[in-house]
Amino acid sequence: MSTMTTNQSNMAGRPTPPVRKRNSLAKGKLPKWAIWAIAAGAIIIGAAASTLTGFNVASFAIYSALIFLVAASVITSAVEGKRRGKNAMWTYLIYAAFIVAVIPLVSVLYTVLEKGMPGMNAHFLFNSMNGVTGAVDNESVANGAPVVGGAYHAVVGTLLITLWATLISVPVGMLTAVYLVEYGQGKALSKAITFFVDVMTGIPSIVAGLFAAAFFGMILGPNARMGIVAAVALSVLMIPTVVRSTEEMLKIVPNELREASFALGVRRWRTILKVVIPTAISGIASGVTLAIARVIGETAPILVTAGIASQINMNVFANWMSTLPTFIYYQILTPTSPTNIDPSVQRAWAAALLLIFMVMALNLLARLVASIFAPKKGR
Amino acid sequence: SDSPTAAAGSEGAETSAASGVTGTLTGIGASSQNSAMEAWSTGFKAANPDANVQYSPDGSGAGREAFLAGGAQFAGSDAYLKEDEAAKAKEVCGPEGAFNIPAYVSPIAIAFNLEGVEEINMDAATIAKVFKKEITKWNDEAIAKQNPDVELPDTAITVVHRNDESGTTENFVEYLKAAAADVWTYDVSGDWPSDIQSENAKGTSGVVSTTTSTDGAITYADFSAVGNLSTVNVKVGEDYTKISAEAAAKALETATPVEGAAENDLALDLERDTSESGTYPIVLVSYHIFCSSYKDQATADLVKAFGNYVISEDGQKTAQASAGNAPISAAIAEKAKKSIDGITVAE
Amino acid sequence: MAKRIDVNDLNVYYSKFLAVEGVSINIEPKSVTAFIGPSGCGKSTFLRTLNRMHEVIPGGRVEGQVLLDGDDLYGAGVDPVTVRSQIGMVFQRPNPFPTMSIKDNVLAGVKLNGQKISKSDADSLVEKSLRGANLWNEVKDRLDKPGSGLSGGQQQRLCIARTIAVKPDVILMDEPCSALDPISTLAIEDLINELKNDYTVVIVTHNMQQAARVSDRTAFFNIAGTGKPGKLIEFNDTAAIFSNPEQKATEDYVSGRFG
Amino acid sequence: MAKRIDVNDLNVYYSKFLAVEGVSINIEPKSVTAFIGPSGCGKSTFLRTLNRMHEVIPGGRVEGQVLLDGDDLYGAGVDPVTVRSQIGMVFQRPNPFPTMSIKDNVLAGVKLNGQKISKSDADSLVEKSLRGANLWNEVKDRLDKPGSGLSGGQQQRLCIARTIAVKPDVILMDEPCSALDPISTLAIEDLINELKNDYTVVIVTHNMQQAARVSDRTAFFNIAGTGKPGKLIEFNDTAAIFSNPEQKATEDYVSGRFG
Amino acid sequence: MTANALTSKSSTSGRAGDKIFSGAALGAGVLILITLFAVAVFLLIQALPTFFADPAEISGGEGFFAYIWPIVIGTVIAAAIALLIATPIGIGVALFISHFAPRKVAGPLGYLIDLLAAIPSVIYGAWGYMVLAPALVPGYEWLAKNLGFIPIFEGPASQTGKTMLTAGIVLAVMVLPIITSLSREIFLQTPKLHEEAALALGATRWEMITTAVIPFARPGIISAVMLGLGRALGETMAVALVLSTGNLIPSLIKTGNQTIAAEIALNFPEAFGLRLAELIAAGLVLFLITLVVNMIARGIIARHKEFSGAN
Ligand SMILES: Nc1ncnc2c1ncn2[C@@H]1O[C@H](COP(=O)(O)OP(=O)(O)OP(=O)(O)O)[C@@H](O)[C@H]1O
Ligand SMILES: Nc1ncnc2c1ncn2[C@@H]1O[C@H](COP(=O)(O)OP(=O)(O)OP(=O)(O)O)[C@@H](O)[C@H]1O
Ligand SMILES: [Mg+2]
Ligand SMILES: [Mg+2]
Ligand SMILES: O=P([O-])([O-])[O-]
Repeated sequence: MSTMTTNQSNMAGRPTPPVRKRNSLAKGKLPKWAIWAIAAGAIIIGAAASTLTGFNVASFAIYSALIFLVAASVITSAVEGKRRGKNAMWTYLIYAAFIVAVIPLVSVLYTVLEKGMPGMNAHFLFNSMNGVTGAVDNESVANGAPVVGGAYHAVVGTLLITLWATLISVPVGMLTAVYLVEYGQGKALSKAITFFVDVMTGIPSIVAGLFAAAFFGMILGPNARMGIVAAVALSVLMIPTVVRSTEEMLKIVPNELREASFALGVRRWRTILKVVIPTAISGIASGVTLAIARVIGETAPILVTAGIASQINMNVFANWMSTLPTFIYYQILTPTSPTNIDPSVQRAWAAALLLIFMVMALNLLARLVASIFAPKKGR
Repeated sequence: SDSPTAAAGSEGAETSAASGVTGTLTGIGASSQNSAMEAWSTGFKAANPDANVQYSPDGSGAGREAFLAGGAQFAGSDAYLKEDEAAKAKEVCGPEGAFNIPAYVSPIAIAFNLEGVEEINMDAATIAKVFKKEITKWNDEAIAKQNPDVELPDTAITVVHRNDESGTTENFVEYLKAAAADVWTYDVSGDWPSDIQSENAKGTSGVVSTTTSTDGAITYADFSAVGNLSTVNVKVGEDYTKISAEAAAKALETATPVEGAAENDLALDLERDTSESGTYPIVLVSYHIFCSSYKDQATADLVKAFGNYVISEDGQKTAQASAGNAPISAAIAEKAKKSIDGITVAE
Repeated sequence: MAKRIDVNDLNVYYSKFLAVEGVSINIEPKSVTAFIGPSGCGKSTFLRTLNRMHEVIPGGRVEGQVLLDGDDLYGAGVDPVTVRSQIGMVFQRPNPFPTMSIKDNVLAGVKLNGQKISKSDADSLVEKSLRGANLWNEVKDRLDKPGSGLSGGQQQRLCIARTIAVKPDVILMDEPCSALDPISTLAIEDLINELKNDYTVVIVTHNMQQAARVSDRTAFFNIAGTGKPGKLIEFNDTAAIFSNPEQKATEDYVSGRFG
Repeated sequence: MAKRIDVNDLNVYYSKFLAVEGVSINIEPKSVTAFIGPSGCGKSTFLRTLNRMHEVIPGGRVEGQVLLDGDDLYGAGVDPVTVRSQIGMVFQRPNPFPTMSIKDNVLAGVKLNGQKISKSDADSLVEKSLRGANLWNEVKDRLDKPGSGLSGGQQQRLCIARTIAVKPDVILMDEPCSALDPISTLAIEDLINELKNDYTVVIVTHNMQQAARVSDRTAFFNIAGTGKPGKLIEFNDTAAIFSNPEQKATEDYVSGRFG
Repeated sequence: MTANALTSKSSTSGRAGDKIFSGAALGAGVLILITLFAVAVFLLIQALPTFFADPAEISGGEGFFAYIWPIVIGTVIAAAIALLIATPIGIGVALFISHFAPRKVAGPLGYLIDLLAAIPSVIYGAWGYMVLAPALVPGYEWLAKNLGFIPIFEGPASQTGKTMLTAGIVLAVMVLPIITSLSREIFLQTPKLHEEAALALGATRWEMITTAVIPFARPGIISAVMLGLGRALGETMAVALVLSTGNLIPSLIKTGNQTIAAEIALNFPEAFGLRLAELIAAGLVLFLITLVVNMIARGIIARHKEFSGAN
């Protein structure tokens, strides 16, 4: 029974003991069907309990989920031991957390889709609100004609203002994060920046808007409402998110990589730009996307900085501008025709849907960027 | 495209407002004027293709604040300039200061949602008690007495008020204070009295939609915006007045100029406790505030042209068609035109 | 309580890539088995299948049987957690938990079991395990400091201490000494010698001397070329492998003539 | 173009902690110098001061002189980047750049510095460096795959290839073979033998045989106890260190009797 | 040796690159400090009249403190509800995506959750009062009936559902994606080495998460929660639309309570003079709240610094 190669099979070796019928490793393990049985039981009891208190879907779901959670954890605990019971409990809790998070998402998306789809058409997408008055709406309601006027001007405004805000915040935010992680370690200044960046996240958006308006008012006179002022206001809101998320991502880039690069005689700034940032880019990209998403839906700071317009304005350095959120806001709060609010409501929800589509596209773009530069994980 | 209405082929430049002015006029102010302002701006632009009027409905206070800081050439406001504001106006407008022109009158409806009930009569004291939550059921004795013909259900009354500071609230409580002083003991302000804890919502559209979705709810809101809600007939003198544009316009005629106002200033104090029947006393007068003099000729011309367009018959009709407000009377329009024509250029 | 491991015709895949093919091997209890072979031949891969750690790698899966005292590790209803708590593992790269103190690192596995452990028991377990890993004297004054502050060799010894603290039946070691100095290595080798009185030990090593010194039986793996699967070439008593290998490849490899 | 290194009375600190004390040593050009010693005695620390890599660690600083062909590495106005591009380094743990392909990893030193290089030059440099690191045959078909997909040993060889690609004057290696199989190790050792024709090579190793095989001169470091600084105990021709050491500690260590 | 060859050789251009880059990084950091300082000064100057005004002139007539403290409490309550809901769910979702969901669906799922961050607050507000609030009314009635003895569930429940609890839930939905996406990225970065170490010790998946993942990610999670908190504290429009405001009351299911941000948003348009100063002073207070909360969070992170996962 000495030598044995795979090719000779294991005949020469010690005869392998037959697999035991009762696998002791599998001892005290719930069979696969058990969990489905518990789920079925929970649903039945949940339905019964809910019926007792006057059946409704919410209480049925809540009762069933609770019963399932408790029963599954307790039974797993009893059969497989406490640790696995705990593991099961947390696993179900985490699944539950996900489901709970999806409910409002679906509800919001459904609401927006349901109310926004009717207004989504080429006319809405490619026309501004220039010249659309209450009378026009009244007329179209009276005639049962399609709603006139669209969000094109607001789309343009949203894109331009967000673009400028991103152009300001991303370099500033990323450079700051680079300073914090790569240069400022342990310095008082970096501690101060870290701290105040956190504080900055708490600036109410309206305050950011007022600040930007006051700041530009000082420079350009009191009538200074235009796209770029709004972009600055949004930057104040965006920067902390960019800094924080970039900082966190840079921090978890292993030092080994920096050292490897230094040891090749690569300068620090090149190391940062070509090794550190690319390694963290996926996280940074989603942080930036998050930051954009955070401000693209802002209303209050835009109102006081960019004003409101119903015609198309492509210039962020002159004249007022609308964005989708301000458009939505005013369509809802001051309908074009107070007596016939339906056209305005339809435009508002269609604009909301459009905004969501835009952010979705942005998100996809960020993911694309991330996947192009991200660490190649495939071993 | 920047002319979505082109296909609809509405409106031409056939209006009389053409005066060949150019430039951009900026106004900031009351959100309630937004709809009318869109109509005015569109109408004015149609007549003056080289002119542009932009209006930001930030709110009356914000509008006056911006106007006083020189951030807007005119303000739209649910209230005329207060004394200290008028004084401050001299800084931007020169020694003559600024003046108020009524541009927009809108009746404030007391609107409710009660199944099967279309119309209800109430006197001022009853209204005050309802909104003070002293009367809590729709079939309360006090209401029933005034509505012998209406079958009132035993539904709880849910008062819905504005949670943002608002000109509508201010005018409504001003009416309650004037017409039912012994019931309504709160100070008049744009904020709802904080002692009355009740349902509330933001903006006219907010209170209307909350009321629409709650059976037994009652609120106060711009008449143009109440939609399907029923309205309360308010007791004036011996009769109950049903809300209407005409009844509201009448309220303006009984109003008196504000004490100590300059000659060109048309700020009005409304007589809320009038007993003249056929008058609907709960109205909101929204003003345009202009400077008495502007720095350059072009601006002055633009302001004059626009100001005159707004008060012109054409302008008032356009606004009414779009925003559903009540027009100002011819007499007031006449006075207003005089004031506006008096705008000068600072030397 | 040592246990034997029997592997029957095992294939290991990373998704579609067959990394190790057709391995059958019997690992005796209370003995030390060494795996040797050139880099990339699948020693680590195969070792990980012995406690189902390959499942952690996306796409990692096996065909075949691995029996622990006759119980199939891959049988229906077998929880990998049970497997791993009986078959411990020390990795190629030291990986102490950076967020834990040295002491907590040693106790990490023990604490998982949720049993309350008295402070004095804990202290003595920590000391015993650290002594076992020949680290006690270096860290006894800073047990509450983070484990990541140690040098590479110290960190690896900490990981060994952590593994022996949970007292598994089988201990798998993937080049445990590759970051250690000779003294620590010697200490670990002594430790392995002690461990085999109670446990089954499997060790991957590049160091032929080490294989010769510590192991009772040695398995030689080889790979025909890049992209080809690794295979078990020869498995025999260590003495036989080193002095009298049956296969030419084995002889070339152990004599350093390989390539 | 090899250069000599002269170290005069060097102390190395981590903040306040004196990790290495009073080292004076002359490293000859075109030769291989090995550092040996127990774990934690400061070999890595000292090695890093030879190309100022210790400065990367917060608190890391030196007192004393390190002369590269008479030029003080720590002289006023000396840019550490210049130092490091002349004195390359291979680390204990393989650390290929995860975002780069195998090819780009090899070219990292060139490309990251923004130097333009023609495609054909690049290709030949990649091949030459990978052959030098004995990795060419294994990866030539997947040069565009990520470097992190290789096995541990392959990764380390990739790092060596990356370092020799920048053609430094001096190459520092911190246990470069500790994750390598004997064949790769042998290849690296051969490579070191070749490299010393042109370069100065310094290598830290735990493997005494390796030190004996590859180095011309050997330095033995030791540490009196935890918290004490590491010191250079003996520095001599390799043959002398292994056959006829002057110090008792050295003799104990190289004969494995150390404890 | 007089001329050190190493100094002459250094390429000055490369060095300049380093200087420029580090200078730019430093500059960016300082710019942020300056901006924040300017914002603070702006707030302070604008708010100043409030602190010198006759107390009777302040809204409520009893001075600024009496005016501000109920809405400070309201703000804290709203943010606390939001975080109490969003933190565990957010972390749960992040874990689900990083460690539980099959790889193929994890990406799209994360993407879906990120979408929540994109929806403008006006829409959340509208959704909140149109869809969520009415849907919660039966729940509130149940709470009032069965748990009404607890002050926070004291009845009678609001008929419209536009309550503090609803506002808190809307805020929770709004901060959820912030917490989730940041935590998820960090969870995904947990070194495989450490996860494997835990698993090899016989840890269950949950135990692996508690020994290797959570401790590693802890500072990141705290940052994520702080970011979420920032949004919850500063959110104006959604609260303004969803909440039926009122005086400070303990019950979360009745009409009442107010937050600073919503107070500003609701009253700003009509505010002028002293009222405007008052609202800006309220903004300043909000700023201070954020400052204090962040100081506490920093303190927690700093205490564990030695054991941080980095490096
Ligand atoms: N996660 C993975 N995904 C895909 N292939 C892998 C993975 N890990 C290893 N491989 C491949 O499987 C083969 C065996 O690798 P393994 O790490 O088991 O070798 P090894 O013998 O342990 O080498 P070393 O001595 O260098 O550690 C190699 O070709 C390697 O490239
Ligand atoms: N970053 C650091 N901060 C503080 N002390 C450190 C640091 N790195 C190492 N040390 C300490 O300095 C001493 C020398 O460590 P070093 O890593 O140089 O040893 P070594 O000889 O390379 O050991 P090994 O053979 O294990 O790699 C040790 O006591 C170690 O704890
Ligand atoms: Mg291996
Ligand atoms: Mg070392
Ligand atoms: O017009 P309002 O002031 O009531 O919004």
